Amino acid sequence: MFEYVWLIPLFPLIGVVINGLFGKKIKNEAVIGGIATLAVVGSFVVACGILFQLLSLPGEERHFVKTVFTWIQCGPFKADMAFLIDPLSALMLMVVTGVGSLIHLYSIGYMHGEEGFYRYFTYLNLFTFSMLLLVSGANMLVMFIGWEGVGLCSYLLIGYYFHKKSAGDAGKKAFVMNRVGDFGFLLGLFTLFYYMGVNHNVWTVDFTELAKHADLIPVGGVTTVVCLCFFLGATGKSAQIPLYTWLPDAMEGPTPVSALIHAATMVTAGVYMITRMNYVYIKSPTALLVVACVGAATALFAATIGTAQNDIKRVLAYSTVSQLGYMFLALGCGAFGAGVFHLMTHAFFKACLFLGSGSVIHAMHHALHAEHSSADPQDMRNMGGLRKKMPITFLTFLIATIAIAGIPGFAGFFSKDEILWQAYANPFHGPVNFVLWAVGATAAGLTAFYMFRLVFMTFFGETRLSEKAWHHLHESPIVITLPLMVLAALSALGGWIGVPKVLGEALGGLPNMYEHYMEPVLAYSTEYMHTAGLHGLHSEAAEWGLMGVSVLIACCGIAVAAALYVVKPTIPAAFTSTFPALHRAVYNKWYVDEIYDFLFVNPCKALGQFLWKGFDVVVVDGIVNGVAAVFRGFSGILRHVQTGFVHNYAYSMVLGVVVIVACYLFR
Amino acid sequence: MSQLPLLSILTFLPLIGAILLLFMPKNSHGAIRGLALAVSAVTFVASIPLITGFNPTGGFQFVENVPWIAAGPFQMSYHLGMDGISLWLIILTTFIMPIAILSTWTAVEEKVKEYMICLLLLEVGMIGSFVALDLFLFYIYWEVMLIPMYFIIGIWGGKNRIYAAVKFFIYTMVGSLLMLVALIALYFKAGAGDFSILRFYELNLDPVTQTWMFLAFALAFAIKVPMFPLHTWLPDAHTEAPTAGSVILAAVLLKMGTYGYVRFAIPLFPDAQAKFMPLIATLSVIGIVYASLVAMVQQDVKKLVAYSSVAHLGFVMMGIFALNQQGVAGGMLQMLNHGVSTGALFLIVGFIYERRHTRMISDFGGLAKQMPIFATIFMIVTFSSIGLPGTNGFVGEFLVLLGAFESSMRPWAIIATSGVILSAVYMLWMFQRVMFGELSNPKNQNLKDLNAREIAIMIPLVVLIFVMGVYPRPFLDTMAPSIDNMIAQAKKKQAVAMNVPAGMINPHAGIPGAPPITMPAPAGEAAPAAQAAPAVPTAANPHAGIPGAPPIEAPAAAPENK
Amino acid sequence: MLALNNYLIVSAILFSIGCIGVLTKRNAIVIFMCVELMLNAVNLSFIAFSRYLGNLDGQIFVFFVMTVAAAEAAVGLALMIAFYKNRESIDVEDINVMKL
Amino acid sequence: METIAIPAINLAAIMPEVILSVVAMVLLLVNVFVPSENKGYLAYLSIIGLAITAASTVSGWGAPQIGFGGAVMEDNFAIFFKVVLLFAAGLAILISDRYMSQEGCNSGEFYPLMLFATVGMMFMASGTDMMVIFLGLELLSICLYVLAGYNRDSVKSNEAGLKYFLLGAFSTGFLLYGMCLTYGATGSTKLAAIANYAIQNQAVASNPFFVIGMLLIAVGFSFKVAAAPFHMWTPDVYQGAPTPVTAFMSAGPKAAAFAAFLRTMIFAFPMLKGNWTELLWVLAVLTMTVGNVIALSQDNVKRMLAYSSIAHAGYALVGFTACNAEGAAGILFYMLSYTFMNIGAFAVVVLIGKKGEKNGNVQDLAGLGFKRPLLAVLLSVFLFSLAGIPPTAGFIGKFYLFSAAIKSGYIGLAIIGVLNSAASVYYYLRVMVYMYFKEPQEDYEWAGVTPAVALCLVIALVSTLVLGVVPGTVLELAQKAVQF
Repeated sequence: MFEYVWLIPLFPLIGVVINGLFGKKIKNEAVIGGIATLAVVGSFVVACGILFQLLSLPGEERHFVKTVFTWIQCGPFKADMAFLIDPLSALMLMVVTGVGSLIHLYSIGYMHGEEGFYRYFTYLNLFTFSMLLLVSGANMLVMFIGWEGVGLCSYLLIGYYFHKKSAGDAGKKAFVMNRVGDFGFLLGLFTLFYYMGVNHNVWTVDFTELAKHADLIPVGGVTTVVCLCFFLGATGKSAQIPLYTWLPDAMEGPTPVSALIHAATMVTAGVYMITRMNYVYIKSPTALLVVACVGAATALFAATIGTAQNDIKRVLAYSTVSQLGYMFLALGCGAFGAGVFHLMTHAFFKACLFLGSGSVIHAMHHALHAEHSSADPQDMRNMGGLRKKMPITFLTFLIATIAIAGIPGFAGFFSKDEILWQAYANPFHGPVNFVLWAVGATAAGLTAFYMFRLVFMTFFGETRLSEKAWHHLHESPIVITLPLMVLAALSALGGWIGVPKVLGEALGGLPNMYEHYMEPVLAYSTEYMHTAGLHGLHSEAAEWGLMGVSVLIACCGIAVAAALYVVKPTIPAAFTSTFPALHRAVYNKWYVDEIYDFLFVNPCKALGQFLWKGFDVVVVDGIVNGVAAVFRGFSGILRHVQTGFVHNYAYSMVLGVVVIVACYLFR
Repeated sequence: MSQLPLLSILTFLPLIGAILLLFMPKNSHGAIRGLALAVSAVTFVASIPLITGFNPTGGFQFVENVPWIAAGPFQMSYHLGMDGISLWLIILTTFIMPIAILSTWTAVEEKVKEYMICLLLLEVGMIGSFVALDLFLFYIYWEVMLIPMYFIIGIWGGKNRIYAAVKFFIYTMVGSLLMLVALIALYFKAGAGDFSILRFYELNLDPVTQTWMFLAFALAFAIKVPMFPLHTWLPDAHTEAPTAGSVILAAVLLKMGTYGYVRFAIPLFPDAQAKFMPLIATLSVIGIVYASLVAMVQQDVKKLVAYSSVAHLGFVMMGIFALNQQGVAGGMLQMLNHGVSTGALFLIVGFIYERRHTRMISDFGGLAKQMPIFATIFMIVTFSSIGLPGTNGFVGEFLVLLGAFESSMRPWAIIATSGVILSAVYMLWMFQRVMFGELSNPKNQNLKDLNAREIAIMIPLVVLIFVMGVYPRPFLDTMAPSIDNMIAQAKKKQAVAMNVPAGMINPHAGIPGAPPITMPAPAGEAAPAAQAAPAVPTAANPHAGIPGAPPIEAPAAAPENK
Repeated sequence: MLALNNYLIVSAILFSIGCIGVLTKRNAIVIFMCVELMLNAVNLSFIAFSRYLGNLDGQIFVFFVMTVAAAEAAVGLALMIAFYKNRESIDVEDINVMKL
Repeated sequence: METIAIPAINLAAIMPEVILSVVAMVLLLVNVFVPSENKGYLAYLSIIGLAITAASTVSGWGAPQIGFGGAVMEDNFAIFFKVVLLFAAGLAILISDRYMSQEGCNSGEFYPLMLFATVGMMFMASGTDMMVIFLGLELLSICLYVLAGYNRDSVKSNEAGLKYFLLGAFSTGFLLYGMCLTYGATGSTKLAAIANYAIQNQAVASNPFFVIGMLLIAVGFSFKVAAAPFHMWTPDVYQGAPTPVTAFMSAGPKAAAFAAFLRTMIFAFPMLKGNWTELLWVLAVLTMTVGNVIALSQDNVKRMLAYSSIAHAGYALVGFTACNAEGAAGILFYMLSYTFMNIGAFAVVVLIGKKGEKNGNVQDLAGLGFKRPLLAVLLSVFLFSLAGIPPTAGFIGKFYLFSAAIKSGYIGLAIIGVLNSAASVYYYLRVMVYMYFKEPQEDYEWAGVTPAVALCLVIALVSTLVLGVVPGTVLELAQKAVQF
């Protein structure tokens, strides 16, 4: 099966080619959507095959590189078009193709009747293709194709409704922000490549090669630089501070796209990349600290914004940013496995949430459309009580919400708890650990709060819709609800593959299958930590205690949400009017966009204007034209010497003679 | 080696075409266009054997060497040849010509005959410049190119065409005349013989001479490239030129400058290259950032693309001056990429200009709705220009930056890398304003999508964009030996220059001027060894290391190790 | 017997007078006369040198110069007449249609 | 009683001059019998005469003839120059008939005058005695005074003749004074004898007579070649003289003056080489710069070409300054190519001119490129050649001249030269801007072309291009010509 790994990205690419070139002619939505979905499903099937084969091998053999052809070779630099199979990429392939297939399926229903249906599916397939390339690439360059490819596709899909200026802007913003990250990625790549090459004659960008020579990677120093550069790349792709602002704006795209971006593809790239390079990161405590702090800060920061948003998708968007913060917190604590675990569970419940919100929006859109209302179908203030009309959506949504809130038994609990524990117990950051844990726990509480706020505002209470609209509100069709159900099931159960040791033992020896599965990927890091004497805290009591605390915090969040939005819905308004400035700041996302505009965008434009009108035209071109003008002016003056009078001519001759003779006589 | 004088045939086929055109009736436009297209197409086909018959050894091939002028001290030869460096540039030229001719099939309605003659003559000059191995011959072709381009801009150009044409001509002329002086001086330094570049490669010039000659050559080439701050003729020329003119200007003419550096300025004056590297690197980086910023605020699409050219060529220059495999190969590849992508961009601008007779960004908006095919192609080209992996732009840019990073240009390379952000900003912003948004301007309501001819023009370019992006090996592999030769040669001379004083101080150290001590490839050697001998490059093994670049130190390693 | 220098000095003075005349006089004929004066000053030098050197070349040269001067005079006067016919003046200040 | 030895007369040394003089005199006679509307025949007769002369000249290649006790020397140098001069005269005569009949001054004396002027020039080229050179120069000058003022009805022509006459005579004074002083210092008028004397008596190098004599001779020739600051007559005379005469003057007399200048400096004053190269350096820079800079603001094509011709004298002086074989050969080649390209340009000016020298401004050329494409192409080629753009004769010429300067180490001079060359492009291009980039202001009347002018244009064009593409043979000849 391994030999056919190249089929995984190939299927969606075929989908792209077919739909891209002939989609317009095909016209039939079922065919277009079918081709696109089948392509991803095909990849999923291959991915499953690969996973099973992988599982059938012993741990140390779970590594395979398939080289298709040499892509770039120049001097010592060589990049193959090659695919890497190991537990990490297999897992990612599963997530991407699995969740991706569901989203494709869902899209057939959701995008029904949209203009440019074929275009949408082309992009969607392209997106999947890029992401698959990203997670299966055997070297940084192939990864970078996917890395930039997802950026491109986000641009295309966010800007899908291109006639809307805001959509175009958001797409551009996403791409540019990503490019800032890519800048970091490239610099990191160059530094690592050059350092390893010139000092150790290891000229490679290949992950396998690099891992083989991981011992040569120094501790700290240049490694920190490399890590931070790559991390800049990760912040761009995974929407971390300071490059997170594109993600909420990305809600301009169709909802399934948001699901795809937020759940299955794109934003997870940064987490994947750092995990892939765990043997580099483990060598730089400084970089780990930065990653952890940025992650924690993002988790908290985005969560605060999430509490004040009214747009259903925006809440989810900030929730994504926040959850990604968790993942980075885990990575920064050296718990790469935990980060990826949360990535996976997050993919399940976040996809479910987004698709669920899509289902809501879809229904709301139709309802509002029926009464010709121009009200925003995404604004939760227009919803309420939807559980009665949309039971499946509600139920699945609720399960996913419980999962994200971290209620024990559901997927989110296992992953989040692991992260919080690692934040507390990791051997890297010393006293900072407690701060990291505290921030994480607070964010967890906030998460529970705003997610349940969302659920309560949307599905509970009385509807705020008009009679007529309410009448037109319907549950979504099966193509939409089926993926919801699948994802809800995964959200509920997916966490059980990674039961923490303490819990597992308490429950009668449940194994932590996930940890075992990931071992080969993290082998070097584990080994390194062991030899370097980096041991985390081991205390079952503490682990139980923290687990309890985090569950408690989550429950508090839910309780507060219930109190504020179900029991006494007047309190939020009162709160808002009591602290208007705070609310406005939170509502306006702490004015980060404005600050960026002020700091970067506007100065750049002004500088561009100045350089063009002020410098290029006036100075540079001025000098060029000035030289010409001086010559012409000089010419205009000099021609007046030619007076036309014989006397003057004779004078000039005599003068010439006198000067010449004088020069020779008197020197 | 008796074979067809392929390079001569290539060079003069267009000339024959131009002469044939002279005898065509003035008003049979269709026939004139057809003939011109046929001639350029035949030229392209005739250039294919260059690829198939190419032997990637690094030496010159398809060589023709016939004594031409022999008078007094001078011997000029009709000396043609081609290696991996020029191969693809020749192909690019012959490839882009039919496209350029097709592109103005309908746009140029007046003086068609003269127009086509100019285009074909231009091709003569361009191919000639790339194949000439005799510096004198090169100079002649170099200058000859100016004339048709001058007329193309001046006769078929836009409003401000006269200014642009004259500026183009005189600006280029100033530089090339100074180069002529240096060229003659070089010839006299070389002693009796011909003007063959191969002979000049063997010279060992003293650093002062090199400095001056390099400056003269570099100025001529820098104007052509164009490098900041000598770039202002380019936006004017591009904006005013008709589409085909812009396409050729961008795709081929600008490459003359960078090609000049690779073929002449650097291998001839390697010490000066080392000396001026910081200056060139600085100018390139300024060019990249500056042109990007200026491009960002342009209101005219064509001007924007023109400024983007300046930025792209800045990358090329960085790569070339990095003087290592990745850099130079990246630079060369980037030259081709720029030819394809920017050529395509100019074609695209031409398409909308033909339809709307305006190029102001503000006049457009929402075209994607009206012209979906156009939008798709435009987008692909835009992303190629931005350098998205998978398209051609990426490979070149990446290698350039990698190469620059490995050379002593590292600090500059870091700033240059920021160019990837800026290029995304200005290209996407332009694309968004032109293609996205509401189709608000009523004049745009009835725009027609691309017709078959226009699609036919774009398809080869789009295909190339992907082919070069996904499988650049054929290009890189054919170039590599020649580039290795060039670098080895330059580095050898640099090393000699460095060794001579040492030899004079300690006569026992070795014979002064002897080739540098060759070092076996330090495969798997420990770091200190590699650092201690900072890569004396050898002709035998240019892969050995990236010379001249101090390795990155890891100062913080010790404290953190504890 | 006067020394060679005396002749030469006279010649130089004559030449200078002619030269200054050309620069200052306005009438074309007078200017031409001044030129003639210059030529004759040279002739004087030639003769003096010739005599001093005991070499006939200088004297032969003088014959030629005189001939040439005569021819020049003929042509010059003709040109002046032609000019006069058009402009009714031979003042050099009036010879200024073409300038700059 | 002293005996006077009659110097050895070697008629072979002056055979071409003899032939041409005879032809000229015959023409004068024939002229009487040719009705005034058919004076054009005289032109063809002149051409035949020139052709015979040329044949006679060329036949002497490689076999130097010395005549009149070393007063004339028919060596390769002279032969090369004579060919240039004969071409200049021939091409100018070819365009004369058309012009003269248009301007209504087609009296037959024109052609003999041209031929006599040519004889004078040929003597300048082969003269090795200051006396011969002086006589040749004066023969040329007197003929030119008349030719410049040939159009009696035109004020401009009168003025050109008179100005040229006054200033020419004035400059003759300096030249003559210079010759006189040189004679006084060395005791001879023969160039070789002067040099010999100087070599044997090194002290003469510090003799002010000798140095000033050399300088004044240089001044006299500088006037003839129109080197700044002795150039000021040029624009006015070139503009006013009948166009064919201008064409002739810009090519022939300049070449002849360079021939004599070169010969005098190299043969007679090798001792003072340092002095005169220094002087020429300054003159070259001044001449190029003044010519080019003022030309930038000229509207009248003839006047523009006059300034351009000053600049070209400057380029030739660059080669002269270099004072090596390449420089001298460069001048020879340059004069030849300049003859073709410049007379070619003037031929086009003649064709587009209207009676009374109308239509002579660049503005009048607007739209010519598409009204009269062939004519415009021709003019463009000549102007590109003048601008020194390959593949034309002008480029090779400049290349050679500047190479010579560089070889002798005058790199600064070469750089000034090329920068001037670049500036000059502006005004040449300006003509093309009008021809091609501007719309015609009015319908262009076209008087047609005569076979003679066509022949002139063809010769000029072919030569300009051939000398540009395959200059080897001619360059070789030029190199041989300067091996004294």
